[in-house]
Amino acid sequence: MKVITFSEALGETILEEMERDHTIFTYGEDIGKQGGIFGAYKSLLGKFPDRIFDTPISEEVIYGSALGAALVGMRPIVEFHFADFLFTGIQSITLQIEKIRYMTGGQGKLHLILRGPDGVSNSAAAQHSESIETIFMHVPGIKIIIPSTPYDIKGLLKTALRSNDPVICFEHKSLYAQKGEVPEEEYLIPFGKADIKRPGQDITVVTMSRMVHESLKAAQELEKEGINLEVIDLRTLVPWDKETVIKSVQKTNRLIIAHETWRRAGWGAEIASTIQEEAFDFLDAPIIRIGARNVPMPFSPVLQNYVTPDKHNVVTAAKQLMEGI
Amino acid sequence: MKVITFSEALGETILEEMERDHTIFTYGEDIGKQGGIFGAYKSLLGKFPDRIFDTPISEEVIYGSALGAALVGMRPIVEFHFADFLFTGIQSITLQIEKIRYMTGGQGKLHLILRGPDGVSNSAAAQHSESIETIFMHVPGIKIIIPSTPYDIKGLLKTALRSNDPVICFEHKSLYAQKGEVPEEEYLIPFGKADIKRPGQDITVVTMSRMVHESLKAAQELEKEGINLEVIDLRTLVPWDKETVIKSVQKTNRLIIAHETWRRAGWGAEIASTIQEEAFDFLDAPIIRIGARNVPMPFSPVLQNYVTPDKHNVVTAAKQLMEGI
Amino acid sequence: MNYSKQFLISLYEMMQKIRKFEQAAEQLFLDGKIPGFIHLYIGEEAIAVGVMAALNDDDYITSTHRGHGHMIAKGGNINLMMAELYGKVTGYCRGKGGSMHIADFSIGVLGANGVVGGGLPIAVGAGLGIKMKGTKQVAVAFFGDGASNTGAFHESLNFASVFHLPVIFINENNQYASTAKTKETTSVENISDRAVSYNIPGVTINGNNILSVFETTKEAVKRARDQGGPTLIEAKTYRIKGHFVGDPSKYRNNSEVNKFWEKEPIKIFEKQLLDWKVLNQKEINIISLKFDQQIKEAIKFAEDSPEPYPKDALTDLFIDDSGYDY
Amino acid sequence: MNYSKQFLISLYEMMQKIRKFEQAAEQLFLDGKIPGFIHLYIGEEAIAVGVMAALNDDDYITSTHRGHGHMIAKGGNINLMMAELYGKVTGYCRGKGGSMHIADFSIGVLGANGVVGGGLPIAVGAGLGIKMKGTKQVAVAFFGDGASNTGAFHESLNFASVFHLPVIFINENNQYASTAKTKETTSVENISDRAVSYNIPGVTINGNNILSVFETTKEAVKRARDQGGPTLIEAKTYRIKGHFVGDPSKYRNNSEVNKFWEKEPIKIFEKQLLDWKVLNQKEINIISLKFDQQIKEAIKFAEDSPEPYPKDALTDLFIDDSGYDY
Ligand SMILES: Cc1ncc(C[n+]2csc(CCOP(=O)(O)OP(=O)(O)O)c2C)c(N)n1
Ligand SMILES: Cc1ncc(C[n+]2csc(CCOP(=O)(O)OP(=O)(O)O)c2C)c(N)n1
Ligand SMILES: [Mg+2]
Ligand SMILES: [Mg+2]
Repeated sequence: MKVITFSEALGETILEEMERDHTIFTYGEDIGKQGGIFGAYKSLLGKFPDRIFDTPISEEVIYGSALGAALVGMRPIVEFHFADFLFTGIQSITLQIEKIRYMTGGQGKLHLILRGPDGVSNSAAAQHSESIETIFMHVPGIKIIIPSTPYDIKGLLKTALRSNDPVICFEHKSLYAQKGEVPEEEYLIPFGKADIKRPGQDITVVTMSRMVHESLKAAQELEKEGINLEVIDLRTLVPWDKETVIKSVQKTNRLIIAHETWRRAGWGAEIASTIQEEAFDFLDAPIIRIGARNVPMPFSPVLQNYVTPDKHNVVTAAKQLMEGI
Repeated sequence: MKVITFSEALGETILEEMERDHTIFTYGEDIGKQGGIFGAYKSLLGKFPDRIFDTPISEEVIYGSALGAALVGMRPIVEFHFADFLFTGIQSITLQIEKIRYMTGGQGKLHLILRGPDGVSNSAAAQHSESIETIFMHVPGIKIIIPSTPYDIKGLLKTALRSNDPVICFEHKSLYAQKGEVPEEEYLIPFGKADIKRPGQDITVVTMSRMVHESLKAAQELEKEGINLEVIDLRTLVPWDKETVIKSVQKTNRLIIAHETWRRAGWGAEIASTIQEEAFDFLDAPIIRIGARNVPMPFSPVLQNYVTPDKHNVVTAAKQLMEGI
Repeated sequence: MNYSKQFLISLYEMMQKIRKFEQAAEQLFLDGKIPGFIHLYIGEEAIAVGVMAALNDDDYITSTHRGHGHMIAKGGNINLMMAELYGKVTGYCRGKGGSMHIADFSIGVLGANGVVGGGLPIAVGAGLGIKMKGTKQVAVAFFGDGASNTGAFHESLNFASVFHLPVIFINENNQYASTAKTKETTSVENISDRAVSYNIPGVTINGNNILSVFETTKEAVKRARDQGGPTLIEAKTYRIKGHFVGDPSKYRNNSEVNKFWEKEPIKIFEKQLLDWKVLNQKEINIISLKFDQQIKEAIKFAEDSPEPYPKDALTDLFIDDSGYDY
Repeated sequence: MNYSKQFLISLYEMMQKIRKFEQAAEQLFLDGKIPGFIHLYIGEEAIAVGVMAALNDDDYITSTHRGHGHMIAKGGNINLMMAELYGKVTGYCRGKGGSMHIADFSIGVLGANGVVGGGLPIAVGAGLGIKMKGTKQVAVAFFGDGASNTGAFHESLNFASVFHLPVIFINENNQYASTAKTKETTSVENISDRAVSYNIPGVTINGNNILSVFETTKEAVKRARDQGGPTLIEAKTYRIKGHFVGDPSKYRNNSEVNKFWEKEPIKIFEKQLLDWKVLNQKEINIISLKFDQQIKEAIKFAEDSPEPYPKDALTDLFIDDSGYDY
């Protein structure tokens, strides 16, 4: 298998699919001429200039136009620049894209994708560091994919580009340059199927995105101490793979949920609540949620590190769970 | 004590405070000339015409201007018309109001209030029925009050109007016409103090807003069958009164959380996760969360009723919990 | 008079159909048969009908909360509309939408919209999609004077202009945005003046004059189909009825309203057609009866239709809902 | 020449101060001493300095992501600014904000802003607050050409116009919005043309000519203080540097950039002052050295300052955080 970066995998997916399907086109801010602020579209530079283009800074119409374009038969991929700037046009998503099919009694195919970077990276501070996937999990009407590897982004995006429901895809800024194996032949990854990134028997860690890698690092560290983590990458949040998580918890009897977004009312709370509902008797200890402290993201690296979860939080939580027995 | 409606209590609070504090003023859509779509400001009609006024349909500047006005020393109360339309200007809240004090290292006093109706009422359908308080619980930086009675709105709003942090207040549409006792003398209700609306020993029900009343109805019904609910009205969601809930669960060993907003990733998940973390050993059964089905709100009364939680859901959940023993 | 008799009568008939539908809806709402909110198009019929007369069947529109007229004029089925107002499963949205969300994508109506300004970005997207497809269709966005103060308006017009999209923006200036007088919340006298901000043609017309609406739209549609980009048309009219049925209307007095009953578009056009001898009073009565009958049937259809099953609430969100947790 | 020598020198000095600060910041960023993003104001100094010269100390401004110049011109302390760029606890925001969020409410700077267009509603709110208080202050919103395509721009200008607020909108048209040429994303040639949409005065000026910026702003400020409502001023300039430090700048070529080094505002003003004999080359050198020294001290202050304690992350959100769960 070839080894390529996350952004190369993203670019090659879009390229392959644009060649296959002439209704696909993609637009947003700063992607056409410079390949995206974090280089997500770098490998697309110079390709399909009429179908990859830059727009004004007008998020409400950028997102809303994806809906209109889909309804007339096209397959737009819209880049949202920074997850934070979903807020500047969010009504087009939460009040329109997420509701129109339902409100109209099932009319239309909403084959559209909103995608872009999220997450903490290098002191981007409060307005450029957010992860807000939980909002789209709460407000019903869009599927959410959050790939953590080049392999996953390719397989999930391909599925999205062949489905007929709206999809939002969050790509952690720190992942674009990460490398991984990607098969030469085509493959699709279905939504709602978690990937056990590391099997283990002591504690289940449910996670996504950057925190998958932090959890794997934690698992490596803990291995030395004889604690074996099972790291489950949900990969898609709507729908999410309850079965895989429950099965794992039935085995490990201990659960950690680790995400980068704010801990309070983050999606970890949904997973935790669901698992205690459905696997109450299998839990030997309280479910531990790991997430950012409940403050806006501060600028200073010292403060940013304090607020943002990483492998240390996973290690600490795991030890706490094992001691608790 | 006099008996007045929720909207009368709201109006009288604003009036009293405007008389006391000349920096208070209030604006929004359709409040000045008609007292609000649901009559929230009915009792303010004709009062203080220069300090109560209507604006263009421009939510981003309506919400954002509250921040600017607060920073120059005024105390704006902004009405958001329908909670749904928080989405059309939400960046002014989530990216500005909620972050500016933190980002600037603690500069300024953000004495501003955003308030307005939310919730399901009479087939208002998908774009006029939402409750989205969970979003503001997730994104840090604003306090959330959600009163369920005339007494509570008055006491909580008075506290808000004398505090120096930003506050968002959600008023369920169905509450405006509800009556309740309100003392003649002045009183304040502190944030973060739940109100036990009904003491009981079998099951703790944590709830807010309209669902307080549904839970009380359920409690009445269940009383006949010998099941005794303790109904806790949190009243404020940020901060929320963990201590009162934990104390109650230590007594009842069973917990239901009931809210009207979508069940998935709603604030019930935060409460449930926290309680299983902090009172794991006191729980005799899984915590049950009650919330709307995970779809946009449908129009037809039949469908709306199916999707929206009410006392029946509380009754069913309570019976399930008692049988489970 | 360069129009065929048949064309003129079709315009008149369509306006009547809308009026009758709205009058019936109003009464049904007052009788408690229709839940939710309804916003009537009475007095504004010339705009929808005049615009739609300039479109092809495969053109697209986005509508507003005051959308019944747009829907009927674009060829909507009034039985399915009425059933939707009733929340019946036979309705356009299977009872899920109601008045504010009626849509028929198959005839190019991309939805009424409960969000003021919400339809504008969608219409722009339809225009963008058309451009990408390379077809000769156009997209029309209807929106109110109040909507012209939303951010969505500005972003949509700039976007459409920058990409030369085949979009026609129809501003229905009925002088009120809910309880607010347009003049008190809108910084320009004529909303079409805002076209300058986008370097596109902008024109203000009498929205109660159906032929003027038709001609102006025709020109804009031609320009759009010829890759000439968007146009902003402001059709001045007046909202004769309350903002919604049941509106206490404390913000204006009856004498103001009564003036406009004299200027309402059907009356004006009827007089014109009588003058021109396109129609006589008897024919007008026949038309009136015809629609009375059709509306009656629509009501019957709606009333005879079943309610949705409660569990129908859990369909229509996704095409593929496997694994989805309702 | 109707200006005092002292006044002219103060303008020149302030521009130099900003330039030197920015040059230092650029180098420090390239040296890896400053984390995050920084957006330089180099080449646009005449706007901030010209505008601020027309304001009183108790007037308000909202700034942008490219905000160092606004802050310095309004009287900001460069030690505290530099410390903030370093993320030090002595910085303006105690290390919580960084370049994009520098603010000093006590001198009327209501914040830089990382959200394009984000400052406009805040400035309008300041104007609304001033109107409610009944004082004679004004509020100024700085924003870019790119920001003029946001919904926030439109809503803000309409709102300010409708309520006759004392707000001055300063559009810094530097011909780029990040990687996009303004012409390719903005439907008007002159952004000031958009003033028509709000029935307010709009004017385009050479933003590299400081005296023209000063005079135009002075007039707008006078109008605003006299309850004459808002003004839109478009100051044309050019972003000589990349969008942020480190920008690969693939979207334009050097020859385009080099042209503008000839037109940059400090060079132009310096030549004018030399011609007018307000300053001579020696005095200019002294000024230059003075600011070199000040910047050096600012850097030293920043470098000598302590980092925040990690736990400081849990302060400054609320004034009263009792019961709050971090
Ligand atoms: C974003 C948003 N804000 C507020 C409302 C509440 N609202 C519904 S209709 C309306 C007035 C709309 O006025 P206009 O655009 O002129 O349309 P008209 O009703 O006059 O046809 C308002 C404020 C809404 N539906 N959406
Ligand atoms: C709402 C929003 N969308 C996108 C961005 C990303 N972004 C940062 S600066 C910028 C360009 C701004 O251009 P302009 O307003 O002309 O200001 P300039 O950088 O030229 O000074 C963009 C797109 C943002 N910060 N905020
Ligand atoms: Mg109107
Ligand atoms: Mg610019």
